[in-house]
Amino acid sequence: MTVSFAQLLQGIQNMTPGSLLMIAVGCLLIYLAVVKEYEPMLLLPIGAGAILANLPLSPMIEAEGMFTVLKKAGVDNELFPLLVFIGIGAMTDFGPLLENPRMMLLGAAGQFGIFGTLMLALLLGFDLKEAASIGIIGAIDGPTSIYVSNLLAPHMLGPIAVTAYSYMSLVPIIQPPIMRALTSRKERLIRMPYTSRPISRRIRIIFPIAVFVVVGTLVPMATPLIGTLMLGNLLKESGVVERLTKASSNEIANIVTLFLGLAVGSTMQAATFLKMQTLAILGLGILAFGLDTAAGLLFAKFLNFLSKGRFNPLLGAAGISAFPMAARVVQKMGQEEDFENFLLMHAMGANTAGQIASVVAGGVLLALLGAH
Amino acid sequence: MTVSFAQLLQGIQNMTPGSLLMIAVGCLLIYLAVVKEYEPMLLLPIGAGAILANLPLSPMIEAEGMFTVLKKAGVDNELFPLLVFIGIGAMTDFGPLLENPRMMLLGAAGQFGIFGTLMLALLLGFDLKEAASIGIIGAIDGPTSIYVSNLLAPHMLGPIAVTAYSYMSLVPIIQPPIMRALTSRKERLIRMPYTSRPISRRIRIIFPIAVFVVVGTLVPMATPLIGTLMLGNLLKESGVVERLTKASSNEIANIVTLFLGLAVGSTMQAATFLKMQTLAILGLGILAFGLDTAAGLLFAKFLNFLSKGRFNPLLGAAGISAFPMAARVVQKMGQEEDFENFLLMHAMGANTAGQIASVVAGGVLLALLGAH
Amino acid sequence: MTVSFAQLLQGIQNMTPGSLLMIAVGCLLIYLAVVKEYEPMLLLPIGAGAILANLPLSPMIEAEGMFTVLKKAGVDNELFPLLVFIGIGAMTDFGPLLENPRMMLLGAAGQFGIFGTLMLALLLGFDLKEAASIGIIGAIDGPTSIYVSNLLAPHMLGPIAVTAYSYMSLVPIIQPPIMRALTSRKERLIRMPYTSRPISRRIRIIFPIAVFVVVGTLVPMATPLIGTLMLGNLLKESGVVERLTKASSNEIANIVTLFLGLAVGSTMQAATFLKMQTLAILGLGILAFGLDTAAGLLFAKFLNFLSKGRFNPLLGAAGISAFPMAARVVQKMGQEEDFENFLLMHAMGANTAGQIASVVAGGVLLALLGAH
Amino acid sequence: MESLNIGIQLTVFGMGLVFLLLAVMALFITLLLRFDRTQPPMEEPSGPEYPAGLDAEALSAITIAVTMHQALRRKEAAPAMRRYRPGTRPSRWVNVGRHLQNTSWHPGRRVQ
Amino acid sequence: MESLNIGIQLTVFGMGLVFLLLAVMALFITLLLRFDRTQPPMEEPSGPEYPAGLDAEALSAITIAVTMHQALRRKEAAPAMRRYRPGTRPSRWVNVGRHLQNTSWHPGRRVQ
Amino acid sequence: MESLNIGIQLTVFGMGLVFLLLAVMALFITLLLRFDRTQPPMEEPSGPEYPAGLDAEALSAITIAVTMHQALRRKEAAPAMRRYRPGTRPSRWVNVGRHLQNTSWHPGRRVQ
Ligand code: NA
Ligand code: NA
Ligand code: NA
Repeated sequence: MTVSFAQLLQGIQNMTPGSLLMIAVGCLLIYLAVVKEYEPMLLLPIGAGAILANLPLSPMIEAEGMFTVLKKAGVDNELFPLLVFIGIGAMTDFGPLLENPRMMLLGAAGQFGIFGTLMLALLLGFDLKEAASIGIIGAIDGPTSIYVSNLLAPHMLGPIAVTAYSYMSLVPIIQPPIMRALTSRKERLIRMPYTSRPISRRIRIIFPIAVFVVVGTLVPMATPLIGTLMLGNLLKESGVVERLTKASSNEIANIVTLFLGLAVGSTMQAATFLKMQTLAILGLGILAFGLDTAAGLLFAKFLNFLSKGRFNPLLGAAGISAFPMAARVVQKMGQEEDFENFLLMHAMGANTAGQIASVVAGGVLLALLGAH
Repeated sequence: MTVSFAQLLQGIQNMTPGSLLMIAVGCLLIYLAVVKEYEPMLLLPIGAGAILANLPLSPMIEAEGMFTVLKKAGVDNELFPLLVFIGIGAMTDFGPLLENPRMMLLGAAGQFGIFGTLMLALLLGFDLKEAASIGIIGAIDGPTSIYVSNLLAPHMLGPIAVTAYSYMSLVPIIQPPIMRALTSRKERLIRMPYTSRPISRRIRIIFPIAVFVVVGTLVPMATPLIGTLMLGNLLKESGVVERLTKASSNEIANIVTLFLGLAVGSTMQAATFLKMQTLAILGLGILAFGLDTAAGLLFAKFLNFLSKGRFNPLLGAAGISAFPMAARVVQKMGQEEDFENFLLMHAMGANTAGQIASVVAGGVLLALLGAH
Repeated sequence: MTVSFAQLLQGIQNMTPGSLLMIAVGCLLIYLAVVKEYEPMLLLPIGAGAILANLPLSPMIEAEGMFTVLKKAGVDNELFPLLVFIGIGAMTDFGPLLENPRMMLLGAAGQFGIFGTLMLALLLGFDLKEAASIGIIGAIDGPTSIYVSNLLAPHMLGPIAVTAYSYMSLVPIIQPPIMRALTSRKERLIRMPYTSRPISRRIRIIFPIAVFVVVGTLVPMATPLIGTLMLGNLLKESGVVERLTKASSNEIANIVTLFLGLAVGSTMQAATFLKMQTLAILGLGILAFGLDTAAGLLFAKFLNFLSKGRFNPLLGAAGISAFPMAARVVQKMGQEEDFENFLLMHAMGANTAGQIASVVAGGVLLALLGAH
Repeated sequence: MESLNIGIQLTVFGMGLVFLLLAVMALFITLLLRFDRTQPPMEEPSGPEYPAGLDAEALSAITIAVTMHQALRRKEAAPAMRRYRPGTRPSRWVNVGRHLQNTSWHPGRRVQ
Repeated sequence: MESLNIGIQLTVFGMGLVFLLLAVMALFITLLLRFDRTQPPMEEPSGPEYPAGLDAEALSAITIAVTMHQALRRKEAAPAMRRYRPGTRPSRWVNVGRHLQNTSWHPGRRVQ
Repeated sequence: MESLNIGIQLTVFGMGLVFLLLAVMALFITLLLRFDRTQPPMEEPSGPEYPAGLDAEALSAITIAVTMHQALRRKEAAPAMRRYRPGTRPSRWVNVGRHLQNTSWHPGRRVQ
């Protein structure tokens, strides 16, 4: 056996333009995460994962490599997104929604982007499962997007996750022009009385259980998504398992977020990422966000019509799951017109409804496509 | 391809009376956990797991479902109960036992319920492994029950774990009548001098190592149980690895408890749970608790006889592993007769002896049945 | 079926002199960890793991045993050492090195022990992969040693890990005599001006990315080691993902350290550990530490010669990855000669360079041996 | 067009189902709230028990220390992961807003 | 009855073995304690070092803050998982009990 | 000797490569630092904001409480895992050392 420098040049020899480009994409994601603070908890690990996976001959993505191990441990079997949902549930306060149950419907309207985008993707020639995976970006919900696209079109997991997380931070930029375009000043001035009512602990505990029993029975494919979200909320609201609540929303959430980001990033390899598809996904993704907002606004205008002018249509924009960005956008725009208009608590209700609705819509999509 | 509502009714069509009943059982467990505060750390996840697993066509228990993944990761291979033992060991102070080594024997006597119940279960027609699994409820120790029953009769894991954890909270209700019945007022009035002696760090460190070497050599099947319990205690008493101690008793314990509860809950499916068996287990389980208490008391009376009336027989009831409930029951009952009778430290010694003895008895049972 | 005491004596019957000796070795490691405080975070779990694995018929190391499960989950696939590297990276401040980049070269010189020891091991008759595994002890870096030796010679993992961690605590004893022997008083008196310059956040963030791109491209086998180390540092320096940084350096690091220690300890079984080999490894290991120190000092003397007497050769001893012990040894020895000589910040730079260089050298070694 | 046809079907069924499910939940909560009307008024949560013999100054010093510790912890947490997301707890500002909204008479101000 | 026979065998062997093992441990501890009798008396653990120049009032304010923080942490923990399970640390009450138990002379009280 | 031959080859190639890689990094950092020279001076990090109306005494009491809490936490941590390894943060002693090193004139002292 002799040692030669030739074997040390393999790395450079195996560097391709594609992998160089992917490394640049990884750097871009890290830039967005660090400088623009776009969802850094996810985009930073995704970016780092993409770079490390695209280094020439990277052992990280070999059969026993760290990223492969993490991907098998929690992405392929959907464990990580579901654990993230337990954490989200343990951090969410459904109080404003329970105080104001009709806000539920706004959450439903805010899912139109999923189906609208799905239609467009079908027209662009994507096959059904791919189109549904692109549509799910309209859930505006990272773990839901990962969960659904990994089941329907795992080869598109990378671009879809990146699109979902990147745009989520753009909500305060994407929504306002649409909101201004679709509502009149008079509508934006509508005030809505808000009376806080105490929600008993009993209701707070029954609510998550009832939700996963009802949704799980009607749409079995939604059980994992809604079940874990509501399980986390049940842990929190029960008040007797603080240690489990803390473990879910801290230790588990942090560890899993890191691993999930790295594993998702490692799926972004030149061969699957550098396609026209990816550009299409980026374009359709932003469209999905817009459609969600528009549908929510129009539905809220309809509610305003039904209630004879006593429902502020701005609230429609809050029916998506980008929490709490969407609710804040609504409050801010309402205040621009009338400094004393106070829509925040209503918007919070719609916003948490959007979270539930996103998860439900994800399950419905899986059920309709008969995925398994 | 066409979409039809028919496929959306599958959930309702697959709802069976059995699964409805199991969902009700899950709700009952959550009620016990939240309202009655019966071991909520375990019963709440078990209840939620049972509901989510029994929803029609639940994807959570499919081959790649979250509960299946968790069950494979830590229940089938017994990892989770052993990790819980490391945490318990890291939280236990064997000081009172080291100050008073003869209390060890009370711990041994408190395991009679295991074997007494085993005999009864054999007579009721259970086969040997099933009978032993039911008997292990008499260890009054959650992780031991899960560990042993999962090795001997995995199909009975659900009801056994639920029984063990549910009754554990009932110790303050089950024990007192038996204690009153089996001891005279004069016996309950016996005072026992207590002299605290400093236990050196050296002894505290040698103790766990010696225990797992001796027990592990004599009963190899007990090595995992006693080894992990004492490993946790070694970490704590060493005083040089606070970070590992904290990780064991906090992060690992919390995360594993949640996962263990969910996985155990998911084994509670109508087909295996809704049997007369389960009622038998519930009945035999409470009997096991009673037999443990009675045997402990009678043995303590024997010690009292040997020591010519200087050993308070109430201490016998503390020789089980329900820590620190059993010790407190003893103290409280002693005080009822004589407000200044101070049995707590003695009872603590017997109680930690009960913890060790439970684990030892679990290993002995496995060894006797030649389980592997 | 009848029960007999015979089956209960199996434990004692299967006790061999070898396993007794290994239990003694485990106790010795615990003694070193607890009383001497030699890297207790690793040596205590390794010692406990060794004892529990060598108890007769120990179920812990059977196919489904806890140690086997942990070993498969994180040692065989190298996950655990890499996760430890993320934690180390998240705790390391490369500031002093960035302020003083030429210290990098000292880190390189401090790796000579790896190759010097490799040569000696070859001469002693070890085969190439074994010799390289022994040499890697000269990286003076626990996770690197575990990573490399597990890939090249898994049967020697136990003694190599134990040697690496045991000697690491001996750095303050091993280095000073060599430092005194190889430097003159006049050299030790050399003062070096230190000007702190602010390192911008931008550079602190670009640095880890650049390192793993450059090293990963040139030596693909080094990607996992350097990638995870620098990933951890990137998380820390980004300043936007405190929760992930904390998870890496606390929860993940603690949990993984415990599991890694136990799993490594469990590989120390009589058949593979009690060989003349192990003694050779212990001897060669200490030699590796000495060669590292000597090479570092000689290279620093060479730099001193180049800079015409303005470079203190003591700094050469800091170019190893035993952080921060080596840097402190240098500072202390400098002060012994001249109380106001302040070498610490320079030594810190060399020391962090040693950390990077160790990881790089590990990758280079793997590349040269064509391991896969 | 076949694919458009499927897309429309999916949209109709999908959005219908999502609306249906959320409407069921809204209805359910409404019923639950009505059913729960009989609940006793929520008690004021009793404050933490202070050790006896503490005067107001000592209490305030302690409160400040604890508050600062909390503030530090909160800063440490990344925005996306705060225990209570900003806005979910009524802040002073929110309370003022609630008050203004719920008071019908604003002297000298336009009321719609 | 075959099964009763096996049950009795298991009980006899099992309980015998459990008693044997725990008796061995008890014996072992007893020997260990005797052997360890030569140990030096345990030193009083030295308290935390306070920064110089603190008077009693400042110290007490600090102590109270720390105590309250601990109390908060303890409340946060679920009962089943407290670091030290209640009762394992001698409380004031426990100490009084110990004192009473260990003092042989109780005026006006029955002593057995 | 074959094995010695291989050993020497490995050493030459290996050490060469390690030196090369670290030299590349050193060069890279040097360039980066030069390139970054244009950066604006780092601002003083602004201290934590204290609630209004706190006088110096209250502040010091709080600071002491927080310091002690930190000290406790630090003691809890094993040496190998402290957040900032000892010495990576400039201590008072370090700062004195820096000052001495960077001041060229030491009256009455040997200067080399
Ligand atoms: Na949504
Ligand atoms: Na027991
Ligand atoms: Na090194």
